[in-house]
Amino acid sequence: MTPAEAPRIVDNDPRLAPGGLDEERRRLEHTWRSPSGLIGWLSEVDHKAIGRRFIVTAFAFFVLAGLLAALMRIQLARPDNTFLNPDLYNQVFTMHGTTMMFLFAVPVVLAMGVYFVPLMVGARGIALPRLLAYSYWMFLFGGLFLYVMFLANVGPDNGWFSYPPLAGPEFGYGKRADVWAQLITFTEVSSLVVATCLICTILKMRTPGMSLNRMPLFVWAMLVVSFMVMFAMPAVMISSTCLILDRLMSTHFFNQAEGGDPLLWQHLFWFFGHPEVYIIFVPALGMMSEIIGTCSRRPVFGYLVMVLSMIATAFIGFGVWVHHMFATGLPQLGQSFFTAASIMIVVPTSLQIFGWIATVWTARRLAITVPFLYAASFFFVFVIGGLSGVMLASVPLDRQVHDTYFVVAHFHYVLIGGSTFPLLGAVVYWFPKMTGRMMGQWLGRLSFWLLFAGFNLTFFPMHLLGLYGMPRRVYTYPASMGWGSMNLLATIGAGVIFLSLLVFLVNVITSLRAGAVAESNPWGGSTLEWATSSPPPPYNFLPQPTVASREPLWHPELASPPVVGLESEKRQVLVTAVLDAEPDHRYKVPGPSLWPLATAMATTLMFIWSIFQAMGLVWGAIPTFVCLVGWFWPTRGKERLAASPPTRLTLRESLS
Amino acid sequence: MPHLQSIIHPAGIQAARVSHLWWVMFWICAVVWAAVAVTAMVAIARGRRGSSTATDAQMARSVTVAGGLSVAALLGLLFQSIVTGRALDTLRSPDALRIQVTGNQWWWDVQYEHAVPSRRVTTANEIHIPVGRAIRFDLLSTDVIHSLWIPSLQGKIDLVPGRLNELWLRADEPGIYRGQCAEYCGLQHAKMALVVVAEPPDDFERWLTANRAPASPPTTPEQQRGRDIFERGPCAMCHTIAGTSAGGRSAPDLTHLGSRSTIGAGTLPNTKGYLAGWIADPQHIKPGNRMPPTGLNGEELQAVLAYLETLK
Amino acid sequence: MPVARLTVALAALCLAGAAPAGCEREARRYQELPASANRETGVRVGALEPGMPQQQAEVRSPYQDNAWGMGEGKRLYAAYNCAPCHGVNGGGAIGPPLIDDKWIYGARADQIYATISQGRPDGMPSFGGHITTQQIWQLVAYVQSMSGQVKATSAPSRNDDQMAALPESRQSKQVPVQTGHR
Amino acid sequence: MSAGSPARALDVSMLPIHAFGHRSLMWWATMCMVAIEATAFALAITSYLYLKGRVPHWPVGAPTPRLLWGTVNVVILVVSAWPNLMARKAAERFDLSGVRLWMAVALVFALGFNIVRFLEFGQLQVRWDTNAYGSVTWFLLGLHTAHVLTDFLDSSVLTAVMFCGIVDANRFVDVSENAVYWNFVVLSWLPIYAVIYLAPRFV
Repeated sequence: MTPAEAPRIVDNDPRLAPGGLDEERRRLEHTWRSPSGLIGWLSEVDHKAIGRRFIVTAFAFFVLAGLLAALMRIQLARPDNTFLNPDLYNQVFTMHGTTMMFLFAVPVVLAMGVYFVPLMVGARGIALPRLLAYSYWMFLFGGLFLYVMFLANVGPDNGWFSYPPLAGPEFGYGKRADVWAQLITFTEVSSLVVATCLICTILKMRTPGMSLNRMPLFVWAMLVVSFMVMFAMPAVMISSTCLILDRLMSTHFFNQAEGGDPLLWQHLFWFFGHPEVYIIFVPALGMMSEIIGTCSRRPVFGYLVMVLSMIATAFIGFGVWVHHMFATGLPQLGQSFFTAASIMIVVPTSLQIFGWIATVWTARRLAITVPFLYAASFFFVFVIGGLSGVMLASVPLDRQVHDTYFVVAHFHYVLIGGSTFPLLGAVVYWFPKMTGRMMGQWLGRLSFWLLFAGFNLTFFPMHLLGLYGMPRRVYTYPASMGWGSMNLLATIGAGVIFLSLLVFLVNVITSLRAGAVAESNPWGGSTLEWATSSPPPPYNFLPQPTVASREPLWHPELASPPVVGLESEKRQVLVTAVLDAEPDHRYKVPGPSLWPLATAMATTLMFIWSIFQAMGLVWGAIPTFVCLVGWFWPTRGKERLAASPPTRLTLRESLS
Repeated sequence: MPHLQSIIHPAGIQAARVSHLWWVMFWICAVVWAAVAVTAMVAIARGRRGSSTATDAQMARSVTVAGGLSVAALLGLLFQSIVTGRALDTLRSPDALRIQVTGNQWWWDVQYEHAVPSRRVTTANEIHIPVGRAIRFDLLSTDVIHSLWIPSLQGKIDLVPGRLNELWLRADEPGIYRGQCAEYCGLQHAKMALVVVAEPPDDFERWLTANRAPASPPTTPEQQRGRDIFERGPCAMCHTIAGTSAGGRSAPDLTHLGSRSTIGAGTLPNTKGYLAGWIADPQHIKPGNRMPPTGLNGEELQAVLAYLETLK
Repeated sequence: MPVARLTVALAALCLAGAAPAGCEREARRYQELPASANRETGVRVGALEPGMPQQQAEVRSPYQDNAWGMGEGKRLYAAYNCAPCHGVNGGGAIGPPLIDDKWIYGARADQIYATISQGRPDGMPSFGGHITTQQIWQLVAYVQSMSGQVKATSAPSRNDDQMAALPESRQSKQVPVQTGHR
Repeated sequence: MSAGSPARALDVSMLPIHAFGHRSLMWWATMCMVAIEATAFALAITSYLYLKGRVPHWPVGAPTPRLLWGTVNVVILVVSAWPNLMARKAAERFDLSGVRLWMAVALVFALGFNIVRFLEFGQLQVRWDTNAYGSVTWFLLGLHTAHVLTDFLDSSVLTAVMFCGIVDANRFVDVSENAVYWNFVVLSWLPIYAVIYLAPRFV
């Protein structure tokens, strides 16, 4: 940019005088407000509203999957139980896994990013807001599609991993496997889009002063995760497409008799499936850092180590997929490499844990708040899962416990202990920012301790069940095996979990109604989301802050001048440079529109149609294309250029 | 809990090695967990008082030490694992007994290899092995992926269509061990079990010769009638009984059914009562399995039972 | 909250559409014998008067549009050695093909049932006493799917073995003609 | 924070309201798209080689695909990089008529490519449902076709917009990003061409 265009520091800028700010606020309110009414609700593009919807919807699916789990626990509570028939049980456990992975865990962590990343980087909004809206609708329609099909007895019944040949054309009768494969397409589109929005926001819209090494750790986590999504999801995109083609168009990717290979599926699926676990896990690491830092009232110990270990986890996470296939009889040589990788991936995580403990150790009067309880439980619960993970990395031991309840215990300790606990902590932590009210302390502690107890009661016995030989995915077991008592214990624990989540829900509702009103920074946090009101205005900040340190709110002495000069008549955001966040140019992000919804509907039509008739893909593509054109077509009212080619100068004038 | 299928109550060399590995890993991990938990508690207690005077430099040092320790522990585990893996491979030997196990939805077809095809022994859902001799299982599948798992003797290996996998094990204590399919294989994955009988070598040889013989002909008229029903009725469409005209291949071989301890792939004990219930309405006991309700009347059923009982 | 109302409405709408189709196609009816199976269709067709059934109501196989039933039928087709005579994919061998439009003894469900259960001259054995009514009906539905007589969305797809012909789900619908001879 | 001295401000009102290349949001969004698609292509190619590695000789049960049309398409694509480059240059000059001209030319190339592509499928000499070789070959070619087809469609929409003259600076940015994406489509074709047509012959 030419010197004439460079940003400049202005003293006594009238735009920051009280009067100027009120004037600005009025205009921003008008420019950024969401249209009212149902139409307005459907055309919403504000990242906070979409993020909230994502979170609420994801938790709704969480509840559904939880209820399915309850059904399974009832069925397994005693031997030879006939509460669920095998056909239904198989659908139920498949739905449970699929929902938890694709409709809860991944969407909800990405959604936390969607809501908070723009706030934490001090941006007016998110990049590509309409695309974000589209991704929400795709997620919602995908989820509805799955559950409608389930209620219509077309629920997937091949497990969340859908191994051919069982899920293939010959043995996967009916449309159940197609439904599963197409749900994957829905969620994949959705999360790839969110990843793109987050990457663009994080790299190009950080407020001036927030160089990469000043980014909050949660933002780092979301950046890492977005990249993981980008490189992991295509694998399942490819494999689920091949599966559908095998089933509908009689291709032979997984048909060994015609040169295909069932194991090709397993390689592709786990090349996605294992990173998937870290996609769920890494954001939780970011949340842990935010909560622990704030509660310890000091910066998290070892910022650089934290960042590097998240990146390392992401990288190694792509090199361990074969440890899901140790029992398939692959050559030994390869296996030991994957054992080593799977064991070494523990190192970065353990460094982070030690870093957090160090942070707590040297805290300035640690505040044992509810969010901290959730974060602290990570040390006790997740670590168990991590260690049993190390055991599973060993080929000989894995070949004994693979596909037993030992593994079920392991990954619930990892995913619930490593992701859901921090997530719930983050929900309590950011609840005041999202709603303007604090969550109830007493109920909060109650639900935490109930969850903690219930969780261990449910899943710890499963280690033993595994060691005593109980396989996964069995709808019942004979009394002679003696697994009854442990299973009963687990079922009771599940009841306690159910109770705790009920308390959590009650707490949310009562707090929304009558919770203590939260000021802008109730926990004394250090990052920018606490610099704006609770809940934030549609335009996030007035004026947009800039930063001169990693913990701007803890260093008032390092004041840095706020941003002025963004046009408040347009939804204008400040685009900055990737590394040092130097102001680069101003960019108008699009406002509310119905096109994302329309396009999502058209895409949904195409996806669903295509699993019943191959031509559905072609016919369904037409409305999709039409919607995209409508979406892309520029709105009138902009200055039309004369047919004669304008010179650069005149154009520039006509534009600014 | 009973040890029918327990990983930590091994009855063979392979399982014993793995069980040993388990205990090593368990204790190391237990210590690590306790260390982390205690440190975390102390940290929380100190953090609450905000009393810690430790500088970040000191903290950095302890974090580095902790990191170093965990790397050391991990390397130890890796080493243990590789050593065990090596040891497991040493069982392979040319004079092993070869048994071919074929997975079907939802039962196991078992064949004892022999150079002379007619001297092969075919049975189902029950494997007899001699104690103290290396066994090599050749694993195949006719439909989907299954996994053969006999926890007391050895870890699992999948039965993958179009591939030939091997499983090597050795039983060191005579006894009856239970195995089960460990890879989700559809509707009745839960009821796809098998029984492994480890017996002294000469007992085993006796069993093998007994099972080479075709079915003994019926003696009483009722048994006679039972065989006729079996051959002419629905049974023979799927089941084989060597020495009769029943040659169906899509269900377990029943030539020596009487000598087996379970029916329905380890679902029920093989007693006359259960067998009657099974033949009358298999779909009630194991919903969705491939044996249809036969619709025999009481008298026919009794005859068939009487005949099946003779198949020792 | 428009959200909830909208979602519920949407779900209800989809469900109304999906449920009937889905349930019919996907039901696994292994436990009970379908009621209609019990009516023994007394079709007697001798060699002299081929394809002349008594006048009676049209009978559909209870597995007509049931994916599971037809899948089982396809499995039984192999298990009960139909392939050696009629061809692996019904292309025909020493027995008549089943994927074409020609039907010697009639293409109606009850006629196919009779053919399977009673057998036909020139080599078609009688399966009547040997396999259950339920399985015969499953075979009937499968045989109909071979010439595209059933909904493509519930017909079986290709097998995991050598690709001999188009799978049933991609067979074009043949208009049956009753020839009475090969 | 503004806490320190309330009246001090960072005035950005002079900043331009658009930027080209890696400075623009759109460029990064496009790059994310490229990364995703590239990963998909890479995995599809890996699957091809995986299946190839499992059989003694390749292609299985079919003659090797004929070279002609595929090679023609290599030429078309590589040459088509030129009009796209020109369109991009014109866009960065805000030269509307130049953009119109070169995008139209680029469109002709894209159209030609798509037509030849359909001849290509005929020349594979194998059906997708013949065996795994046929399946994976059709899959690779289909995957790439999906990209050229969609890119052809959205380029034509963009061209239409430019001709309707509903244009502001960001439309010019779109034009330049569109050219960037086309380059990706060109580049991705070369390895896929190599795998489909050369691997069965020489590897």
